Amino acid sequence: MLWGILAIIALAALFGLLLGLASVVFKVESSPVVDQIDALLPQTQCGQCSYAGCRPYAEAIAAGEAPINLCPPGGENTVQALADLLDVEVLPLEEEEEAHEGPIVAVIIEELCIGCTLCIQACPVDAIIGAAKQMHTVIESECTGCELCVPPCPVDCIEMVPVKQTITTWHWPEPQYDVNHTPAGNIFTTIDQVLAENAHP
Amino acid sequence: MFVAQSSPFLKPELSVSKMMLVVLLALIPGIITSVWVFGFGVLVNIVLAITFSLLFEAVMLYLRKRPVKVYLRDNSAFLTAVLLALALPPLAPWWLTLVGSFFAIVIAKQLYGGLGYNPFNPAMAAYAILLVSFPAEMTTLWTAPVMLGGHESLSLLQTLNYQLFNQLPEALTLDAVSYATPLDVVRTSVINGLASISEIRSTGHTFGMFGGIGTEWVNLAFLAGGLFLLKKGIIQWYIPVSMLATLGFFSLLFGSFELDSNPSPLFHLFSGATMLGAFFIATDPVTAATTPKGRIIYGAGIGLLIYIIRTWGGYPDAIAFSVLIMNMCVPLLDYYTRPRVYGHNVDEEQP
Amino acid sequence: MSISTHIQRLWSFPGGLKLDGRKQLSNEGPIESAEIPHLLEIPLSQHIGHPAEAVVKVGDTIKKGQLIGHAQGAVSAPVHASSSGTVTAIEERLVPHPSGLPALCVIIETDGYDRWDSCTPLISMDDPQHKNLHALSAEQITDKVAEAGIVGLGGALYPSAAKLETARKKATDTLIINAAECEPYITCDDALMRNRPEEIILGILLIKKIVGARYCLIGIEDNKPEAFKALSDAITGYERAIHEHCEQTIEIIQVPTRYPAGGEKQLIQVLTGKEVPTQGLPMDIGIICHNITTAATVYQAVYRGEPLVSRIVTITGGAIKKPQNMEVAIGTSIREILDQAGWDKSRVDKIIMGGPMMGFALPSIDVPVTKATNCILVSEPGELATPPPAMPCIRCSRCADSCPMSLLPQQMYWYAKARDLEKIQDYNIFDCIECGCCSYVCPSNIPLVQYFRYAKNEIWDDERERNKANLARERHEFRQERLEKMKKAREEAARLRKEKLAKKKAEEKQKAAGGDGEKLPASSHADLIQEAIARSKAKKAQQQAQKRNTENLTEAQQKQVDEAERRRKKR
Amino acid sequence: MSEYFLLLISTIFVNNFVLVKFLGLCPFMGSSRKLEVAAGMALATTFVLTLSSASSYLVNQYILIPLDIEYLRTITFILVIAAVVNFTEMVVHKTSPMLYQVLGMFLPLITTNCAVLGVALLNVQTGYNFFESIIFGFGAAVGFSMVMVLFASIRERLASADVPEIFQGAPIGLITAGLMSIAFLGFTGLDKGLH
Repeated sequence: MLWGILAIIALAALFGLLLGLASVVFKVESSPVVDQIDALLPQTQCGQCSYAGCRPYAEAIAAGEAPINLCPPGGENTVQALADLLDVEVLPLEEEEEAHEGPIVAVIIEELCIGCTLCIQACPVDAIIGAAKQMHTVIESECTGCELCVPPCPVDCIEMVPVKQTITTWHWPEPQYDVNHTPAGNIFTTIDQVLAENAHP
Repeated sequence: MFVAQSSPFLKPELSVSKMMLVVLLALIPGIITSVWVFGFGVLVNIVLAITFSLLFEAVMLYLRKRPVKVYLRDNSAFLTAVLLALALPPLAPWWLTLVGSFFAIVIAKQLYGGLGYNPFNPAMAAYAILLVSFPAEMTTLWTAPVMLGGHESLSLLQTLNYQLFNQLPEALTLDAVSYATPLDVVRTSVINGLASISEIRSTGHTFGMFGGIGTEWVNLAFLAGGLFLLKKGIIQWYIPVSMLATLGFFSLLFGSFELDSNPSPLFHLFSGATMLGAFFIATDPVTAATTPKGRIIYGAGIGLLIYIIRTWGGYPDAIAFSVLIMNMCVPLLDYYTRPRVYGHNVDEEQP
Repeated sequence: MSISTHIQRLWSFPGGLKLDGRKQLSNEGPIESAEIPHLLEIPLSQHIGHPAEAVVKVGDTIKKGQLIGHAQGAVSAPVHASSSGTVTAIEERLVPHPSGLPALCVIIETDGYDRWDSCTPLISMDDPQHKNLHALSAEQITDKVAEAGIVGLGGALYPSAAKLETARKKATDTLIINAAECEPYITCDDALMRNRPEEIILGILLIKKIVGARYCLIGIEDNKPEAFKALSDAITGYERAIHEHCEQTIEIIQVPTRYPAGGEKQLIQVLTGKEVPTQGLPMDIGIICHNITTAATVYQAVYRGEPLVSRIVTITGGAIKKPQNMEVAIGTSIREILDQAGWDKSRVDKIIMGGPMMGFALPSIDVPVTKATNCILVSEPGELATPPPAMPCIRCSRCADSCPMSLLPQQMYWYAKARDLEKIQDYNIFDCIECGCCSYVCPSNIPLVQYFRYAKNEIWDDERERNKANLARERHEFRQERLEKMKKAREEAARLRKEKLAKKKAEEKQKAAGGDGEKLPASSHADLIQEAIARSKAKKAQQQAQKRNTENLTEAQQKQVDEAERRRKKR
Repeated sequence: MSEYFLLLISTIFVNNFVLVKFLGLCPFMGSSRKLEVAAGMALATTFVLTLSSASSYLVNQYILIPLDIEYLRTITFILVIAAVVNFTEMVVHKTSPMLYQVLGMFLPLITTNCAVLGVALLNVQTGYNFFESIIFGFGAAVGFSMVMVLFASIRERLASADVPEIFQGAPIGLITAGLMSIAFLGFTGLDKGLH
């Protein structure tokens, strides 16, 4: 009986020694995973995930404190990408307020703006140009639609406008016409305008 | 809103149900010879299997809230039922066909999402489950081929009576009617070293002209049906040719130096359900590989596995297991056998 | 291996379809000319690359062929007025595009005179031996092509000048003229070859001169014998001119009729057996490919000085009374040319621009003809297919067998449906030329081409979003640094001020201590405050005093001051 | 030599560890959602299995038997396996951090993975010598990895199949594993036949 206990203790000590040695040989620096998660986030720095921007949210996910579905601007794609990266279940996105389809951009109504620079300080990506008592305007290409500039404005002159679709940004919708969900009405190319006209000119 | 149909706007008259119909057409010669050789049991099985399968399919589609009529008309459940029935022993009791159809349609196909999504061939999955769960019924209820003589062949009514109510006409016992298939005889005798090929041949009960007695004609009929399918372009040559070639090659290879314990290649090709497997089961497009190279490897794999299991394995006819095992490898095969796309690594072959 | 004078053999491309050409409907008869329309809507973006920028204003009177939009940036093309009249508006109008969205157009009300603007041809017509072609330099011709707003009329719409320019710089040894026209119904190239072959030959000579190619091959499908004969006769007709300017004569080769033989990559593979490297251009393998109509337009620009203002359009289909080819001014509404050709309105099923395989359904017929319009197909019921709802894919691989690029449409469809954008790029979706063969042969009627277009757009959108996100991150990080720097600067300043203050107080205390030695050294906190208050009160009083220096004012100044005082009180 | 080959064949195909003996199911079901992850897991398990099979034999032969404390076999085996797993965890963390992040939860799980402990105990039970136990461990690992990769490729394809709502995810995975094990039953009797 005594021998048994001694043997096990000796064995444990031996393995402990071996593992200590191995851990020195295989030292590992900071984990690059945070950068990979950060690369997937849309960088709107909007804080809707209750973290102070995308980087802190990425660190929270890497540390396992935050779930992967707190990012409304990223939407379904980001949740899917994060689920693929971390090989976890795809959690549905919490849709509290109505999700505006399509990207949105902030626009300053020139008549109302009093040049108070509050929105300039609020914008996380410096997308608003202007100076004290001068006219302010939003750089449309830089604005990420994070809506952080709307609350601080004292005269409420900032509106969120969906980006207009032009011929170059339009693209083919995903085909929906298969046997499981046939949409109402005729999907094919009978041009209703022409045929209606011709049927009873 | 103007919902656009994308090009192209030309379409030939073609649909999945037509394709399956042509496959059913190609099965008819094989069915007729089976009924002629093995008795009416085969026909009873087919009718039972079709009714059960269509019933299960309709119920599952209704439960999954999918348009029942559209999917029923695509004849895929119909084809699965016929293939399963042809694999079952002629005197199989009705509940065997019921369980088989249930597994084929509900478990192996509808649970995965219906037509096009099932990774395993439904008919073979059902056959394998039946073979494993009811070994007795699946191996002893085979009827003797009609040309053998000396065995009573049951009339339609008598077969129906047996299959539905398990009653035999008074004079007959089950042994008088049932019969060990050629493959089974060869396997049991060779594995346990009871008798060599020449001794079995002398009994005249097992070896016909070029394959197992009786089954050679059934295989020939299925071969004819298969060639018809090839000509109509419903299936490509890759899978049947590579499967039969591999099976023939290995039986030739091993047959050449141990002539007495390994049957000839022709015997392998024309006995059991080889031709049915090669042209109708392995070429099921949903569960087979899709790239030409992938299909050749898929067919060769099935041929090799058939030979291995038939010679050394525990089951006489290994079509079902080989197809299922190769079905498992299909996703990998499809990914790693992609053909060279126009313009990719082009420098060497540029004329 | 360079091609000798005559092609030893023809190669072939995998897959492809045997289609019923249905060209006999509209390939007989001359090229009609359409009447001058009442209204012209000329879109400013009829090419790949940056849209043209309008140079005319509302109210200007303009002549036919006058520049109304000049090119912007490297890859762009100018736009010209296709008839004389007055510019009534420059606004967004419906244009032929599957989206049904409007685009910026110049609206011209024609005056009916159709007066040409001053055209400056580079060579005069009456020069039988075409000697003076030598005098012309490649740059002159390319500039003329650019100035005339010529774009690839085969459907690619790439500005031809830019393409010719890059081809000239690279070692291009073969010029292929694409006259295959493999799409069913379309016969506009066929009509051009039959009626104006000499324009084509001279146009080809010009392009050959620009590009400096040694060989020139015209690829034509063998289902157009009359056009083949017309072109061969024209080549023999211009034998001497051809020998004058190039060592190898122009060869015209009949390729087997199989859709999509007219695809640029497929025609190159059939004629030369070479394959264009993926994501690369034919120029990478020393070949340049041009459509036959583009060659004729180059002729018109150089020999007649006319910019690209009109186009031959095939108007065909079951519902058209007399299918024909019509030379139409760009900007004419499609409704007008359909009325001219005569169409049976009660039997209209689909109205498609382009061929049935790669064309698109028009959102409405009040859209203008553009440089891309090669065919208007008005089908009667039953002529074109309205496929039933798509069934699930049974992976039968008929689509893979029919794909001319040997892709795997069934795998790409699977990943497009699952939105797995990495895997679909593994299957090389960007090599798909959207020819429609896979959708054609699919027994489950799955709209594969639409899935692939959708997948390509999703991938491009993803990339655009990725770049936008990276840019936003950089701006955010830069802002953080800036705020950091400002905070540090503020702290620095505060520290400096505090130091200065402390030093000053030390001196004062030291001075005060020096004055009356016995004062308590550590003056308590309260005394310090008292001193400060006293000091500020003194300062305020002193300011108060000399606030109003109004002692020695003149009489008038005094009145003014009282006046201001009264006003100040009143407010 | 053919006898070793036979042992290998029988461990990989005939009595496959996952599909016939039903050992090592939790990593099999847990980390087979994506192919790369499954391949990583298979590699790690192969490494651990072979190493622990060999070391458990040595410990048993030269420590337990001489001191005749065989009754402590299970505890010591678990100790050995834990050591080997920790060692593997460090190696994986160093070589591919991405795999480490993704496998994270499953690497320590291998310690209690019944396949690993199963191999060690079966080695002793069937009385394999040192070389045979390595072959047995390696065969078990290859069998496990092969089936794991095949299963992951099928599950990746099923991810976008039109599976009914309540069957999506694990249920359809279990059904597929069931069908795979029935397919593997085709190999039964192969080793007896080969003799």
